[in-house]
Amino acid sequence: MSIKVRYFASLKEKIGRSEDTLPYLKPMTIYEVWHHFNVGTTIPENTLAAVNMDYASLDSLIKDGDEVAFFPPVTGG
Amino acid sequence: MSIKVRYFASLKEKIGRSEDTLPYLKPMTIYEVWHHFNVGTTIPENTLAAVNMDYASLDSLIKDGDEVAFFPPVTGG
Amino acid sequence: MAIQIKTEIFDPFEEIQAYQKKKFADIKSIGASTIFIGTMRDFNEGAPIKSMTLDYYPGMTEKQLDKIILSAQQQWQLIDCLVIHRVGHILPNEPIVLVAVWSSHRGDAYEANRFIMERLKSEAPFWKKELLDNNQARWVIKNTNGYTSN
Amino acid sequence: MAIQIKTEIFDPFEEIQAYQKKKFADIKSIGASTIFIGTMRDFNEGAPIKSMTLDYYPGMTEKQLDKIILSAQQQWQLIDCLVIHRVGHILPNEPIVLVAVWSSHRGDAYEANRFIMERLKSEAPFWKKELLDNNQARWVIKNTNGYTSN
Repeated sequence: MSIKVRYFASLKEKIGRSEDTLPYLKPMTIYEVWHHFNVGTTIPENTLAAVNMDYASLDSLIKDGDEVAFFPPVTGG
Repeated sequence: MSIKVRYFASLKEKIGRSEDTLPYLKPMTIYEVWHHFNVGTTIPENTLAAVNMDYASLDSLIKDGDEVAFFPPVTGG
Repeated sequence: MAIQIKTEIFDPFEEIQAYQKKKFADIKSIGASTIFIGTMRDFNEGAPIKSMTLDYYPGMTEKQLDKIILSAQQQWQLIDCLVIHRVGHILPNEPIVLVAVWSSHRGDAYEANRFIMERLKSEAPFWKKELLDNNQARWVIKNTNGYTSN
Repeated sequence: MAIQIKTEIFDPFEEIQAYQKKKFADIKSIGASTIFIGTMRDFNEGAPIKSMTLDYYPGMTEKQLDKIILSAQQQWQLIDCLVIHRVGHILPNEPIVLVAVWSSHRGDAYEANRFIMERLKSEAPFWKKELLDNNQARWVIKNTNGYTSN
């Protein structure tokens, strides 16, 4: 199985990708997921994270099959 | 000249008239206007009064040509 | 800004659209519109209601509504307001009141709309007389404060 | 209760009327309806705006809107809610968002509507990218809190 990682809006443009896929090896935090793909790049201030389409803090643990997402503050409405 | 007195809604039904006219003789309060036409009848609790279509207190003085109105609390909307 | 007292049934959406078209089909500074529609319920104060008669004080009603809207315009940044109120004989489901407020920002649009409605309910001279299912008629005694209760 | 994400322009009044007709043409317990319509302005943060692109997170957006409406239903007595949000390419004057709330009482209808809008603006994953008059594009950085500011 694997972890799907998604990026949206300005963050997607900044890192130049909309998606990453990570083979699931061990429990890790959302913060670790970010650094796995964005080595040496700190998460931009105010970045929001979601796991399976619910908001989650960066130190939440993810499990196999989860969808993780990173995006800037929302600006709808 | 004269003072026109109007009654609305349940108050109109209660006293059985919608209008009175009073020849203007001297300055008087709204309270006195009421008692001029409704001798021995106290003003029902919560009755509102208006002079020339603006709310006014019962002790306001009226002048010649004024339109005075009495009505119960409003219930629109 | 417009105030209308109507003796016939009205369609709130047609009224809003007609007003928008006439007044500001192309004002691109409108960011927020709030609309309140009050409709007649078939139940009030524990009794089923068959119909209602809405009485008012022609002249004073318009004058008070004018003052209420002016006060809203002084407190919030508004582009336009439309207030329509029904009078006469009204059946359940029919609209009684429409308050529409147009602004650049939602805070202004929400607050001014509610302010206009609360003031209308406490100050505009309208009176409701309900006809109950048993054909008895009764005057509605007072309006509640919508900020603190339902 | 319904949530719709639309990629094409929509007419808020047609949507409300169609929804009302389908859902409760004859619920005579509705006393109060509140409607918020957010439309695109041609000016934002000191610059004229030519158009806008609204991005979203399909699936999460709907999920969060569901939760927001559920939370409103738990706090206020509501008969129904309709939320429509535009995505894709949007021009000035076009509607972006519609929130309609139906209730028996105006306090519930006003408060729930505003609550839904504020939560939508702070939690529903939508992102606006503005195209300025000089053809430069910029992402909108953050939404303001509509309870405390404009």
